[in-house]
Amino acid sequence: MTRLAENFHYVGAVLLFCIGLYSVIMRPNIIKKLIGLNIMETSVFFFLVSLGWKEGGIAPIYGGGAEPSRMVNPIPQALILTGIVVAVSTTAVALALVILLYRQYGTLDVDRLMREEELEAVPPGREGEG
Amino acid sequence: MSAALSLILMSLLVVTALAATFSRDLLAAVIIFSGYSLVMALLWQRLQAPDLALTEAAVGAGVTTVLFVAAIFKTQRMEEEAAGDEDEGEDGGGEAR
Amino acid sequence: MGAYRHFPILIIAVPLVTAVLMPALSYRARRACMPVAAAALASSTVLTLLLYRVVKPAADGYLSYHLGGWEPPWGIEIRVDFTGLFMLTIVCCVSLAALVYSRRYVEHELEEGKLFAYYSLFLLLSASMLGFTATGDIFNMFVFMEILALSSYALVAVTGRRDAVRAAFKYLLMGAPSSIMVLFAIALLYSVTGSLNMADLKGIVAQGAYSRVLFASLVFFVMGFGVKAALFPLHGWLPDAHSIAPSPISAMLSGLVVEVAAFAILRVFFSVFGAGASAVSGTAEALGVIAAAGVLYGGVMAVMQKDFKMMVAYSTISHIGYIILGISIMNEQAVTGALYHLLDHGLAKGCFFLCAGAVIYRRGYRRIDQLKGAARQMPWTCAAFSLAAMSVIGIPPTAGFISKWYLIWGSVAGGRYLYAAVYLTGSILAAVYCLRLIYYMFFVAPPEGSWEGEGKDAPPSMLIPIWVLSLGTLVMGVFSFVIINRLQEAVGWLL
Amino acid sequence: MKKVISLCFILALGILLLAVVASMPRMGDPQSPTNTHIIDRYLERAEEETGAENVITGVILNYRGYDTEGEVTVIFTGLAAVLAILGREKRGRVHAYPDRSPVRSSLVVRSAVRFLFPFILLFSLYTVLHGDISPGGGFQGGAVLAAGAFVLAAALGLWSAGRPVPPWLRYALEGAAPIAFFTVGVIGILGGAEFLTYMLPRVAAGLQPSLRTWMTLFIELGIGTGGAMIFLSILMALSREEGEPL
Repeated sequence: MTRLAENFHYVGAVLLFCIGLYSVIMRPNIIKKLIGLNIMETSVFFFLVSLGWKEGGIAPIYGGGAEPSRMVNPIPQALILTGIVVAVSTTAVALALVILLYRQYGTLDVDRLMREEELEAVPPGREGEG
Repeated sequence: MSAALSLILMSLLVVTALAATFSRDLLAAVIIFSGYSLVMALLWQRLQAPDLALTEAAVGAGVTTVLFVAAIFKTQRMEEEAAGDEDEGEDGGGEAR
Repeated sequence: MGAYRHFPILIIAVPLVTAVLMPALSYRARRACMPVAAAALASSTVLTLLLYRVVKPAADGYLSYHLGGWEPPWGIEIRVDFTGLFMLTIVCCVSLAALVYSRRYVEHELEEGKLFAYYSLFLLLSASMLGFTATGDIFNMFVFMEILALSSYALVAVTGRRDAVRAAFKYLLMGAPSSIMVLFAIALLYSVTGSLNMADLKGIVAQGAYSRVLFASLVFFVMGFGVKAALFPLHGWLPDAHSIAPSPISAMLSGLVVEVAAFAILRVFFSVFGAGASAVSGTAEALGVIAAAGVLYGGVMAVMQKDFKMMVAYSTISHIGYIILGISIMNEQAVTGALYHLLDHGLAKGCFFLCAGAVIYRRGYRRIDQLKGAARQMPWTCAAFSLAAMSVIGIPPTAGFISKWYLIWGSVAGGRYLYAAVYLTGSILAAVYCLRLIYYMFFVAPPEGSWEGEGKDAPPSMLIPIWVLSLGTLVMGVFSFVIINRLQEAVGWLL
Repeated sequence: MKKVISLCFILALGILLLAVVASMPRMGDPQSPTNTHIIDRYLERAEEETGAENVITGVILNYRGYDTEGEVTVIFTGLAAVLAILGREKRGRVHAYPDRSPVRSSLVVRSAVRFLFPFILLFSLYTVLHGDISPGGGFQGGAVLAAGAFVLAAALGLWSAGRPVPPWLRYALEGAAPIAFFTVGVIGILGGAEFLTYMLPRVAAGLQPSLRTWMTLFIELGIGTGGAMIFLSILMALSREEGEPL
């Protein structure tokens, strides 16, 4: 338990991860799902940043007499920079799909989309489609 | 660094995340999410990651939010009521067939 | 070594940069898009095949490329070992065939303004699979996985039809969280090892510290890649995405994308954690049960389908189960069989979807009962389909027979008789759904007016890729001795 | 039923993760694996080996340069995907404001944004060029520039935001970052070293550091402009009207 308290940053990240996952799985609205996705993603980034931190650490930038031994780990930060780009690209693609989906179905609600799917699953008269 | 301030910021994160998840107004949810990103950027700055804080503030709070807003204006602003079995959706997409 | 040294990066970078140039190219010369894309992929294929001269199935037979000249634990390494090279070859060949096939099919189906995006994404998809397979750095693997994922979401939706957009969105809603799980797994792994290089990680994991964190990391890896590989309970996105995407893309998704994810599970098991790690053996047990369930579920669902492409999609779920089951048995024969099944599956499923595409291109038929008498008009397509079907069932001279032989041999050698029975049942189910189709195509008279017509088979630019893949299953079956012993040797070093 | 299963799944995952957190090394422990395994070299030798005072820039462009190449390809893939799904916007046919409002935003907002934009531009340029000394770098600067352009778009309308960059230039610059990486990579191979090496053995020793500086700057500028243009193009495509021919 003491370790949980010491690692409270990680606990926060886990909590945010679960909130994000809840939003992705349980909220029927697509935009909500995407926000949840972003929350999940940032929670993992948060986890990684906390991982790189060191007690009494300073930002890993030379100049002004910064001692290398006190610098925090630069690797997670480099990874997250990549991760942020990935997250925003995924969001952009997802939003493009959302816009097209809304044009064609008129709804952002996944439950309704599923219902449409069931209606369409009966295929009379759509042999011609390729 | 003082743990107390981190704890406050983190509880703020959890609160904004929950608010973004449960708000019915999508635009509000997106703006709250933008606030979430800003808090996250602050926290990262405190964890000695200035590069990330800068990027998150620009990308998470800026670019992502604007993309979300653009998409919401192309679709609809309010979350639909829970789709029951006999609901009459205002758009009636499912019932039109 | 000489120039071979740079081949691994060129294999990946050339299609990648060609993809980036596509928009500009389409601006100046729209017709040149497809030939240029094909040239880029062909050069990757040639370089890959040339690598067989230097990469050997031995402990130090791999080719390691240090990007930027930084040695491995600090910099990123591309590591092409024999199993990786085998996978690279599959990716190159199947995607080249699908690209050649694309020209007629896609230019028939897509608006002209989207063609450049199609070819660009196609190249990004192939290049990312190559990078994903070849890399020796676990975070780099994630980056390429994201390129792969984003391009495949878009390619499913590229036609812009209602059902396509919905299928793509479903795919994204399962795929994006799974990517995050992989990222989390990488973070967990990093937290207790401090390294991202696979070879380095294997050494650290072997020391056995922090076993609980490592176990959680492995579970997240398996869940993440499991979604991408459409492992049985996580397969929800696959039937829609694979059956609704344009046929060459279906061939890529089914023949390669899910396979590459299965290969990633193999990589994580054997190259990152090492077969000896305690986390691996426990996870493998559970994975085996799930995969066996997937084999049966996919087979039964495939038998029940009425739509041609839907049937092939469910068959894919079944066959991914074969591969993962082979990996989870973890002995030399079974893993060799799983790797060989990657080849067989890539060729045969690619061929199936391309055949389905040819039928749709000529007639617009998708339902299985509409295929009655198809051989009257499209004998070549139907013959190629039958050959590939033999491989899917596992009838002797084909590659499918060899891989199933090894898989069953491996499960018997490992004392898992039940799994051997699962493999056999899967083959019987495959026989049911494939032979029904062959029977319909060749031996049932077509209903009035459905297949007479002008009697044209698919155009050559579609038939050639179909036949290349189809003959590939035969050639790799008859001449399996060329590679299978070396593959087994390589697996021996991997385990 | 399905909801209960999902909730149980989330809870189980959360508990698993908490158990994992409890058995992880203490956060901030200087002796934890992440702080001991391989990072000494990055922290102590990054400046001499990469020429960047900001270790993160050094890692991004040097030690893990290939990841960054992947990263810029990811955004390009994002753009290509958006274009494949929605199609490119047609000039003059995008609604002036992203929110379709026919009303212009108030004078105060417009003036404030007009006043602020040059500073945002300056800041982003500074971030790009000073990336190896202070926090920042190519992508950070590009993101700041894109965010600035988005503010302009929201207040003044999309075409005002896009006007400083003519469409043909924007289309040409979208691929700038991967192409810059590829160019530098191939120069590395031709210079007798590996892909993405900056210190080239075939170049006279005295010229090597300055060549490295120029190549780094080239890549940083590529990432910055490429990233900003891609974000702008994505916003334009998202705001495209339906039913418009491609």
